[in-house]
Amino acid sequence: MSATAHRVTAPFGTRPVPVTSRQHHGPYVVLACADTAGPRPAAGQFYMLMGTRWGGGEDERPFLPRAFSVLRAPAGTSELQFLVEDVGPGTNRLSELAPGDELSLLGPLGLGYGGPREGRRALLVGGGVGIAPLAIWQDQLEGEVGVVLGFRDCNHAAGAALLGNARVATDDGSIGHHGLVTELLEDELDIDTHAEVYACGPPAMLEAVRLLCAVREIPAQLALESGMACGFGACFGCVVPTKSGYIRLCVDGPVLDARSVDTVVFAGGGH
Amino acid sequence: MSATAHRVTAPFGTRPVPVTSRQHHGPYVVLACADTAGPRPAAGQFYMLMGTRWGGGEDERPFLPRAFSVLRAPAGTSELQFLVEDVGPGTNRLSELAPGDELSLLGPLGLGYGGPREGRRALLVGGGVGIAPLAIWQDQLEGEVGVVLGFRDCNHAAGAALLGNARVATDDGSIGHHGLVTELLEDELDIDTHAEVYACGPPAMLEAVRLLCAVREIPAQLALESGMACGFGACFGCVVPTKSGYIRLCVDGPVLDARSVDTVVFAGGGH
Amino acid sequence: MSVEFCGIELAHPIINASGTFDAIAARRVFADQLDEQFPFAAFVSKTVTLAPRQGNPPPRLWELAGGMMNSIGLPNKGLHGYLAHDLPELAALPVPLIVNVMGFNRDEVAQLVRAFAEHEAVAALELNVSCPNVETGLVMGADPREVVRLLDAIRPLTDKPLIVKLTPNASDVPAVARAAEQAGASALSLINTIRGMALHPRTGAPWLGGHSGGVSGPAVRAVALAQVSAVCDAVQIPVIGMGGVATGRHAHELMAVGASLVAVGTESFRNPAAGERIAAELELQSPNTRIPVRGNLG
Amino acid sequence: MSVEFCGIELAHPIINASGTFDAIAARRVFADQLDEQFPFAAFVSKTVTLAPRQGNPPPRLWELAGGMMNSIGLPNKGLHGYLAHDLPELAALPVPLIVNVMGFNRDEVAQLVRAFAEHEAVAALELNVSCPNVETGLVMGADPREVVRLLDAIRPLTDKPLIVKLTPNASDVPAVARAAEQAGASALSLINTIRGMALHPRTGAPWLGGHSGGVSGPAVRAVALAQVSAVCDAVQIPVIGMGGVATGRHAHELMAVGASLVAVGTESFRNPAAGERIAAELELQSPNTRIPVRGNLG
Ligand SMILES: Cc1cc2nc3c(=O)[nH]c(=O)nc-3n(C[C@H](O)[C@H](O)[C@H](O)COP(=O)(O)OP(=O)(O)OC[C@H]3O[C@@H](n4cnc5c(N)ncnc54)[C@H](O)[C@@H]3O)c2cc1C
Ligand SMILES: Cc1cc2nc3c(=O)[nH]c(=O)nc-3n(C[C@H](O)[C@H](O)[C@H](O)COP(=O)(O)OP(=O)(O)OC[C@H]3O[C@@H](n4cnc5c(N)ncnc54)[C@H](O)[C@@H]3O)c2cc1C
Ligand SMILES: Cc1cc2nc3c(=O)[nH]c(=O)nc-3n(C[C@H](O)[C@H](O)[C@H](O)COP(=O)(O)O)c2cc1C
Ligand SMILES: Cc1cc2nc3c(=O)[nH]c(=O)nc-3n(C[C@H](O)[C@H](O)[C@H](O)COP(=O)(O)O)c2cc1C
Ligand code: FES
Ligand code: FES
Repeated sequence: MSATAHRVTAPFGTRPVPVTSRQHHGPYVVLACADTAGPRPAAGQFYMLMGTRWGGGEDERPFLPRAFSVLRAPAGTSELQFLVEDVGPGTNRLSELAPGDELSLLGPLGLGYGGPREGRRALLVGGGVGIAPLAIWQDQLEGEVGVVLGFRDCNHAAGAALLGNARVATDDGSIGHHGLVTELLEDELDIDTHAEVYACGPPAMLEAVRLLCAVREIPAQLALESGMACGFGACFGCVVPTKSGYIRLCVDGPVLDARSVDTVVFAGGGH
Repeated sequence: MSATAHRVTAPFGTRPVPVTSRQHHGPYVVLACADTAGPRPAAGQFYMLMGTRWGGGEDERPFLPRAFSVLRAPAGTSELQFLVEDVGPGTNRLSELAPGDELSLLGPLGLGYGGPREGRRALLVGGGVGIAPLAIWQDQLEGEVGVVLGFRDCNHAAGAALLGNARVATDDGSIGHHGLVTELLEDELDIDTHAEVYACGPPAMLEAVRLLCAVREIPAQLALESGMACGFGACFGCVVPTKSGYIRLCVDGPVLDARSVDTVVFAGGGH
Repeated sequence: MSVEFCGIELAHPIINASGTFDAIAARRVFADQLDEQFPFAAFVSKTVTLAPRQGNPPPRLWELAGGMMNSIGLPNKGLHGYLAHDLPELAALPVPLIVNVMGFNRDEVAQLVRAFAEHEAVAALELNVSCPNVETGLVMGADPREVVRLLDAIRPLTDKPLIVKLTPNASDVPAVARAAEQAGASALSLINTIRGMALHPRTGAPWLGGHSGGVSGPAVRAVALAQVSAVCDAVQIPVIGMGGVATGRHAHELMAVGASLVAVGTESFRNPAAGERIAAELELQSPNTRIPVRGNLG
Repeated sequence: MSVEFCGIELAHPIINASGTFDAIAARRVFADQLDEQFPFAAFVSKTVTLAPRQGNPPPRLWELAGGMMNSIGLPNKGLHGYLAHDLPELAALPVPLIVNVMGFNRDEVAQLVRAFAEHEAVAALELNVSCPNVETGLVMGADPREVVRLLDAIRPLTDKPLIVKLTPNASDVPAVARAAEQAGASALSLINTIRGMALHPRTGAPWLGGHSGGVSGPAVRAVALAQVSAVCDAVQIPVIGMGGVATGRHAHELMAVGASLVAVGTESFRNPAAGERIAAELELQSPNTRIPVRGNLG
């Protein structure tokens, strides 16, 4: 990652935090909690989350904690927000949590985004639940920021309200631009090439962003996903292939410089 | 069991039923559900229960369903009531269920109580959560019935309200007779020997009842407990030693004639 | 989804695992509904031994993460009790009957096989070889040579299909499988339970009356899949896969690695009708998932 | 609760299981708090091989009922990378260092042992023998003779304690344990992961990049307890018990059947500070529970 990539170190050990609110945005749930014992995270960092009613779901899972980018960490508060899409037993349990419930949390973890280099305009590109780390990043960035977001449909596009001034694309055209978010990205880059791209989303989207930026020689920072057991470098399970071999995404990512990888589409990565 | 012991057969397979109410009686929870697909059970029969949020508790349990005597099954309704004491991960999950939640249920199972023989007076003897099968039995019995119940303390004795006209003993004397429920039983037997005793409770209590009735040559039907995996004779796990060897408590009990056993205190039995 | 297994017609590929369903007790509990909705395509009896056994002292059960452990100790009425009392009742079931037998030495197994060979109601025999040979001290099913010696002795005794049930507690299960195939086994079944132990939470003494026990249920599913896969790669004869199956997808996965039939054990304890549900779910499995390619339906 | 193990002073009996805690990465994540609150009484490194290894392709993880499965494939910097980069950092930890090594033949193991023999920072060596010997094809740790040949070759190379880490995928683990003891092992550790497999939910192809993997966590705890118990009954040398330990009671149980130390693996993934909690819980365990009676603290 670039020299500017940011890591806030974490308190050692998981800590229980109270859930303070749960809000629905289309199919997504925004879960807020009060993390009085932890530091304010950097944008792009993530936490490992676990509910107190873990286990007993599909195939008797979940057992391990689950990784979530921090969606928002309002300065001057102890609040942490996460964006959860129910895709399996872990996210299912987390989506059910309500104010008063307890959440077990480890973090902040990983390397976050680095600031735009050489006075470039920040351009945030998100797909689906991948918009999460872009919200906190928009909160922290100064000056005008471009935001283009892609969703499956109008229902999912409800998530766009979590960022400011977002241009939206949907696969089915039910709202915003009918097509791919990378088409909106091309638009933005046509207007201003002096940009640094910050992307998070499904592998196919990230790969399109990577290619597009590679061709136009635009620096891009990609927040990837991979299956994780621990989140703090202990299990060696979360590796992704890079030009310098496998790296553990939890400690050497999740934000990677687009130029460090040959592709972001690989077995076991992403959703 | 005596020839009068009663078995109502069960629909094949577990069925989901809605929880309709949850009430606290001291440390006990009375869970009611609407079992529209099942028959009315006999007193002393039991059901295997499982919540939809099973698993993930202490030691990643519960996994198997749990056995519960039916507390009450009001005639002319589809309601089933169970009395739950939170003693581990399974009862813990069940105690948390609230109206609207779903319960998975198999039953009625096992052999229930047989009616009093030779015009004897029914004398119900319960200890702790073991009062459950006595409530439905009291509902079904005709004529005057004696009820003596033992509890740890005044808090637990709140359960006595579930039966009518009960005489109560507590270990700490905080309410009712200060002493053992078997002392109340002796009282009752001193008044009327022509009795048939129906008992359910911890092994030590049942053993005391068994001995007392053996000495006085009073017929007694004891509802026992043992660890169960299936409840329908499939696993051979719930055996208890009787004079004729091991029997599966789930199909040949849980109600046993006191004369069929040498003792009810054995490894792996009861609480 | 009807299938043929060792010449036996089955309505679907889901059967019960030995010792996890007592059809006779279930008839007492569920009355006619059991036969009407019988959840398995064949019925496998609990292990029958030559002499009656009362089984291990309680406690016999222990619950664990995603499964359970048992030390039931093979209680059964013995060969003669089974023939007199159980066989007639089981012969009346709406599905073919597979009898599981175990002997503590070769001669005992031979006696059992000989006794069942002549009974028409018995469609096949399953040999439980997860026990120590009292003569050699070796677990018959953990050692390829023991299995060959056993099959050499009993294969000539019957034309009925002989299914050898393998133990997972072995260094090289495929080697045992190959040995059984070469010695004339008609089919293989696995996995039996995995050896485990638990202590009494308060006293620290062994919890199970039988001291150690066998682990089953979802907790062993990944281990079962690995062993079934390795065995299917090693032999040509049909394989009955089992271990932690709770859904049609689980059954489908065992078949995807080569199993011809799938047995359901522990899941029946959570729901006696589980076999029926699993068979229905299996039928709905997406054809995207790789389907068995081995022509091994015997 | 301070204990002595093979002549090494430890503050308590809880250590980490090899490959489940990377103290160097954890320092980057938790900064000074890691050393200040170091959760283990000794630190065991992930397996070091002679040549560097990049490990298996992803996916490397699978979650299952009460546990997980991994096919990490022993990625490591190789002996020279470890000596140059990791050893100095690990030597600075507040606890003794145990280095886990693996070779694909006896000569490789010998080179590794010789290299670490001279390093003062290394308190003991753990031999991971859960891999096939590429010369014989036999899994070294599944066969008593292989273990004896290995120890005959390397025992003379160092005075440091040699801990042999046994594989659970063997017919007769106590036999391997006895062989290791007779050939000069200072201590034994078990269990390593149990071989398992999972399929991709959509494609049906093997999920893990390494095809099969190793099961760990609470799902294996009963199996671990049975094997640790059997091994402790079979040998006099100290035993490090592991497999599914998540609480002080679990640790206590392994010690009740004879383990001198207990290693925590998978539970650290759920909480990096689990070791600290488990050690504290262990200290509170009721003396009612049977406590270790073997004088086997080396
Ligand atoms: C750094 C990072 C940040 C993330 N941020 C967010 C976020 O902000 N919001 C959000 O909603 N999600 C986020 N995710 C993804 C989130 O962690 C996953 O969606 C979650 O772990 C899924 O868990 P589950 O139990 O709900 O689903 P699972 O069933 O675990 O399914 C997830 C995927 O795992 C695979 N899978 C299926 N079964 C198994 C199994 N038994 N073992 C292993 N894999 C299996 C399948 O490919 C499946 O599609 C992030 C992930 C990472 C790594
Ligand atoms: C026929 C019958 C009727 C019953 N009726 C009622 C009733 O009306 N109301 C009621 O509250 N209860 C009733 N019970 C008892 C009830 O089934 C148990 O209390 C319940 O199963 C406990 O489950 P748990 O998970 O809460 O506790 P568990 O943790 O399962 O603990 C229960 C006991 O099991 C043992 N144990 C601990 N760990 C394990 C383990 N891993 N595996 C196996 N055993 C372990 C211990 O001895 C412990 O005291 C009845 C039982 C039977 C057999
Ligand atoms: C309670 C119980 C009793 C069992 N009894 C027998 C038996 O008598 N004979 C036998 O061959 N296997 C027996 N088994 C093993 C099962 O047939 C099966 O191999 C094992 O449980 C794995 O399948 P499952 O995970 O679906 O339960 C028994 C298993 C359980 C759980
Ligand atoms: C992700 C992972 C990686 C492991 N890597 C190693 C290793 O490099 N060397 C080794 O000897 N054991 C390794 N193990 C096995 C553990 O040390 C331990 O034996 C096993 O996980 C059982 O303990 P647990 O259930 O507490 O995890 C690994 C286990 C896991 C889960
Ligand atoms: S998730 Fe364990 S090393 Fe990254
Ligand atoms: S509980 Fe399974 S046989 Fe009684």
